[in-house]
Amino acid sequence: MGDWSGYLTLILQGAWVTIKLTLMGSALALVVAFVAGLGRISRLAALRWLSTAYIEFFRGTSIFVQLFWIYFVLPMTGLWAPTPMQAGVLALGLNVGAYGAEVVRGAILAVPRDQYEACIAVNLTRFQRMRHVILPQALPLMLPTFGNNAIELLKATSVVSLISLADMTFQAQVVRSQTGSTLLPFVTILVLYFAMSSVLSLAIRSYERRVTRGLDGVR
Amino acid sequence: MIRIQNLRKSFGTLTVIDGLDFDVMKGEKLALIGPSGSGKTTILRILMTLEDISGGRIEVCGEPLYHMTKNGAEVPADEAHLHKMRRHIGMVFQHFNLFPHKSVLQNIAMAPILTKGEKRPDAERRARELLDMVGLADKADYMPSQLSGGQKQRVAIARALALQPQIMLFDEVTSALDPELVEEVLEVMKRLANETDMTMLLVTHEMGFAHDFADRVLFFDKGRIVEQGPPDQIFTAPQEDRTKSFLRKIIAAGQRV
Amino acid sequence: MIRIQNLRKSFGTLTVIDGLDFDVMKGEKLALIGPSGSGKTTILRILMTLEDISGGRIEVCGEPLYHMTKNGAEVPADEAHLHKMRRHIGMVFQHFNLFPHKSVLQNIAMAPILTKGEKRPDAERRARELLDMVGLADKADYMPSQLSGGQKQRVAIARALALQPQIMLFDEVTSALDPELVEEVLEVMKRLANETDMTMLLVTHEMGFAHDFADRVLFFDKGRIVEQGPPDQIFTAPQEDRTKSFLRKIIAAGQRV
Amino acid sequence: MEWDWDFAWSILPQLLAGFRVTLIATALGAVVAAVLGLVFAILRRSRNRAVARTTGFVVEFIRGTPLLVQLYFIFYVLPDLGIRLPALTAGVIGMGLHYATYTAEVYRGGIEAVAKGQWEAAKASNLTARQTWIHVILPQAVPPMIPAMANYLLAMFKETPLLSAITVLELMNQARSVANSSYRYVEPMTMVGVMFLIVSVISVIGLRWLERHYGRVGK
Amino acid sequence: DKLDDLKDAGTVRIAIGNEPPFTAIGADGKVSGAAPDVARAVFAALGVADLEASILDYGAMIPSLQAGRVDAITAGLFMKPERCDAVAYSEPILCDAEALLLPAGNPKGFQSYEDFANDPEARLGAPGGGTEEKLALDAGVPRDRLIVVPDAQSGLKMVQDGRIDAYSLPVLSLNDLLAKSGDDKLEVFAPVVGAPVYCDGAAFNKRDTDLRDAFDVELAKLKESGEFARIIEPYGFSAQAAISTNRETLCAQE
Ligand SMILES: Nc1ncnc2c1ncn2[C@@H]1O[C@H](COP(=O)(O)OP(=O)(O)OP(=O)(O)O)[C@@H](O)[C@H]1O
Ligand SMILES: Nc1ncnc2c1ncn2[C@@H]1O[C@H](COP(=O)(O)OP(=O)(O)OP(=O)(O)O)[C@@H](O)[C@H]1O
Ligand SMILES: [Mg+2]
Ligand SMILES: [Mg+2]
Repeated sequence: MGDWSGYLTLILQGAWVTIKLTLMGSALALVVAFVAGLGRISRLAALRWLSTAYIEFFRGTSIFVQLFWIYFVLPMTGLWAPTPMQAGVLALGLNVGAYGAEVVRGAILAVPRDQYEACIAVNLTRFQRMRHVILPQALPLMLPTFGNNAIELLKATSVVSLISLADMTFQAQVVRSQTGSTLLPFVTILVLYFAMSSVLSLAIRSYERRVTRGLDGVR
Repeated sequence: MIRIQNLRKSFGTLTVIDGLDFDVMKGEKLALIGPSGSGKTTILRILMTLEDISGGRIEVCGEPLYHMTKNGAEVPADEAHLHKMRRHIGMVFQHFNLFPHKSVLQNIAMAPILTKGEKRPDAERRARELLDMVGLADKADYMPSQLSGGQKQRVAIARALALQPQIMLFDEVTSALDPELVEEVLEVMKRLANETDMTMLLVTHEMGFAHDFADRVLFFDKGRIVEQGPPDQIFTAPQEDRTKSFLRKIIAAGQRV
Repeated sequence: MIRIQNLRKSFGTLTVIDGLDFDVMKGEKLALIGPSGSGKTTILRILMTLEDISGGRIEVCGEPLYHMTKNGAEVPADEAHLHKMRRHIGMVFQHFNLFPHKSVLQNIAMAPILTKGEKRPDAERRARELLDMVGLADKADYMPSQLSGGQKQRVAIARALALQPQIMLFDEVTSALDPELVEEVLEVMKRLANETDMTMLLVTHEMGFAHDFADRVLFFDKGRIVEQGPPDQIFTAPQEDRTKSFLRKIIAAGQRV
Repeated sequence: MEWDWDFAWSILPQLLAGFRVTLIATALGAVVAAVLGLVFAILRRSRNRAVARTTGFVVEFIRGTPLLVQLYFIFYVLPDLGIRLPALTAGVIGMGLHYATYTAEVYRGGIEAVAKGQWEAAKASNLTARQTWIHVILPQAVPPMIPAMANYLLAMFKETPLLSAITVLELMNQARSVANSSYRYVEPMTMVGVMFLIVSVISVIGLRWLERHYGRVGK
Repeated sequence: DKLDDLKDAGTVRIAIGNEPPFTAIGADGKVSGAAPDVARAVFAALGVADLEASILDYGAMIPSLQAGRVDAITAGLFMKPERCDAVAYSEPILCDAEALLLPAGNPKGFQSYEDFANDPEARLGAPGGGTEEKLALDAGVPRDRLIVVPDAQSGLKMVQDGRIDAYSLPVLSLNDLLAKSGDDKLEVFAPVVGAPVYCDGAAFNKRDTDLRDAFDVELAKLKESGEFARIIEPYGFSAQAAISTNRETLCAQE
């Protein structure tokens, strides 16, 4: 117990891992959400089908199963042996990305048809329509849900402790086994998690306010 | 300039246009009038390739619009062909359909930059000239949401002009406007009609304006042309009963003729 | 029956009722008229205890409504006191507010069963009598969504009557109805006014009906009584300028007086 | 590593035993979440500011921190305070509590969707607060909530593997136990994934039906 | 070959279990414990200066080694026939008997794993995938009364809280755990009757027998010099126990 500051350092190291996981996982989720979300509404049946399969699979199975699969089963197929960090980012990103894909799709479909027609009338190509007109308008619609998704992802990072990635939850376990105290490490990380998710939701809310201010009066 | 032959269009079981034929000369100003639901908007949308056609053939600038030749045979047009043909045509919508996330200047300059590879400074210079022409030189950096309806519609006209199409389509461009804003838009369009030799097709319920604007008026009903001719003839001496009763109703409703 | 003394009510900084006094006798039929926003609805809502008051005092059936005596001192009423006082009062709303998940019969019988402990068969028998009275005997087992607006409002009247209150409040009970359905509701209310000795307060914009219905008309403006008196006097010989101009406007707008 | 059908077949009974526990935990957790969520929703509407605020904070806190850590807390820390719950009970309470913060939002949405006039009509009919809730508000608020509730039920089902961290022998724990003693991860993990997927696909179909049948409330 | 790769990298990746005194992590995050200390000395002699440790479930260690995610396991993973089939063990390093952590005075008189099988109320905790789980299952303890405990501290806590009647680990692990907890209401019963004494070795991937052999050579020198005893005996292990047996014997012992 005497070395509490040392143990706190350990938990803070874990907090840093949690933050990295959250940031990298969110980045991956964002990319995947757009790719799969756009795939869902593609003209190519194969792309649509692929995206749907991905989305249904990752939303349909538990993130723990996905994590264990990526960490333990994937290497045995001889393809690739991800480090715990890679496996964590991959599982979190793909899982949350599947939820995000539906958000992307919904937001794009929510842009009024008029806008597509105006694009055709000024002769933009499909890509230009998406890039310059539709996505910029769809983005503000996605943000609130993306914010919730990011918080869900932050919370889900704790499961990577089960594959021994030294995130905050894992370090709390270590501290617990070193000190014999259960209460202190767990209360500490609960507070830290809450602080992180509060910061996240505040950040998203203020960003959301900024983005929607630009579109004042549009809807 | 435009040749429409035996055009047919149905939505599901509802046939909206049924064997339509007409030609438009280069530089001609055409007004399309007729009761609600007669298919006027549908014709413009078809010319803008916003709809598919159910049958018939359209030629624009000497080339088929919805067809292309491939290995000697005529086949339905693909996106690349449509994209090429759209260069000739511009459209102004009833509800303006400005891009709400772009400034007035960007609304106008974007398409020339993206579709014709114009340099940004050139495109923006021309956009400012067009804004000047529609009387909005001072609004270049406003967002669409900060404009009145009439101003929005004038921006939309400038946006369509920026691509320098040979054919312009106007679909009830004043009917979503408050009455006191109508005049400023009509003003711009009259000037446009007089100063350019663009081919123009105008759908409107403003009979007075159709009269001043058009070289030829087509009266539609149920997806067919009932009567056509110079405005003076159509408005003062219509031949067909349906035209007469339509015009009488319009006048009774207090619209200008 | 009702005594209102120096009543005040504000929403935030907006004072809606400012020092209002009036009494209502047992069995009296009162019509409250006045321009929009003058506080008519607010008065009824206060009597129904749907709002708090900001100051003043109300007595209903000889007891204070928003106050009660506790250890000799008068203190703000608690929920139990309000609950007790509400027995005296019923209200019919502009938008009916029927319970959409209950049948017409249940809408009427529910409150007597729950609040007065009536036996279900007794309550339902009475509910049928009331339905008969409002001319809807055959609709007992319908759901509210299957009724027209006028029928809904008549059910709402029956529901309020089922509790046999001594005071009934009616807030623009016909203004959400299509014109052709207004008469059937007014019919029921006229009968009610003539056949019972309930005390009734009616807010309405139907001047003709107010005239026929009321013993006394109160003309409100800005939360105060500007003028009051028998209907004949108010409608045909108003004294105050504001009353005159209000009535003139109503007549110009084509309402019945 | 090859897929071994015989092995897969031999571990199926053990996995199904775990699957049973998973279903039981989900069902019980759902009941807790449904009841507690309603309590949260009602307390948050309380006229007593302190009660409403405190409930709001508790709900935000629970929602902002990972379920896994909450489970550790309930299972390992509470006994220090004299509350010793069996593993399954602890898991059900943990999951129920966590998801109650979500269902509370659904209740809130459903309750707020009931027209204001209904409260007033209830008052004009002189119903007590209790009678108003039971006879007027809830019967109208609940049916439109059903799809959103079912959605969270499915989400909770997918989080049951977390219970393995507090020694509940559910599906994931059975699979890990098989994997630990046989050194084979491919078969158990894949089978767990498939079981989850089957349940999810069936549920999604059911969910679509519910949505058509009851409409939608909340997010 | 593998050793050259490790020398180039300058570090060797090992799997550990965070179970003192076999393996431990200090407040500063530094890896210690008897098994990593021996490994550190041997690899230093082989010319690999650094250890990079990942903490794993016992059950996850062998798959991780097979997946190439770690180069060696030095965690007190006892040799047993099926494990010897799955990995390449070095010569023995740490030996220990099995023990039970239970309430002081052993009120229910548990002495062997069979005792748990025979008492229909008894609940035994053990780490998932560890030797104790296997022994208990073999002794007939049914699955639902054999609680898979995620880590030693949880095991201790669960005995304290009365959730399980006993928690089984090697003797030294339990001694260490009990000493740290300072709980005088618990005691360690050792050795478990009928359970063999087990020894661990450093475990390598089957492909890396060269590395294993090189390790064995340096390990033998270490044992010879007495350095080996100086490393492990402070942790409570007996050097003599490891020196007096060998891999073949241990791998054949059920
Ligand atoms: N997308 C569509 N799907 C189905 N029916 C349509 C569609 N678009 C138009 N129609 C129908 O086609 C007919 C012609 O419509 P159109 O909009 O061309 O008429 P219009 O002459 O422009 O009338 P208005 O003067 O009211 O604008 C109408 O009956 C309309 O309901
Ligand atoms: N809940 C509220 N919050 C704030 N202001 C309110 C509220 N209810 C009523 N008001 C305001 O109080 C004033 C009086 O409203 P009230 O509804 O009593 O008028 P009214 O005489 O019934 O008008 P109308 O004839 O339009 O129904 C209005 O200015 C209204 O905007
Ligand atoms: Mg039209
Ligand atoms: Mg009112």
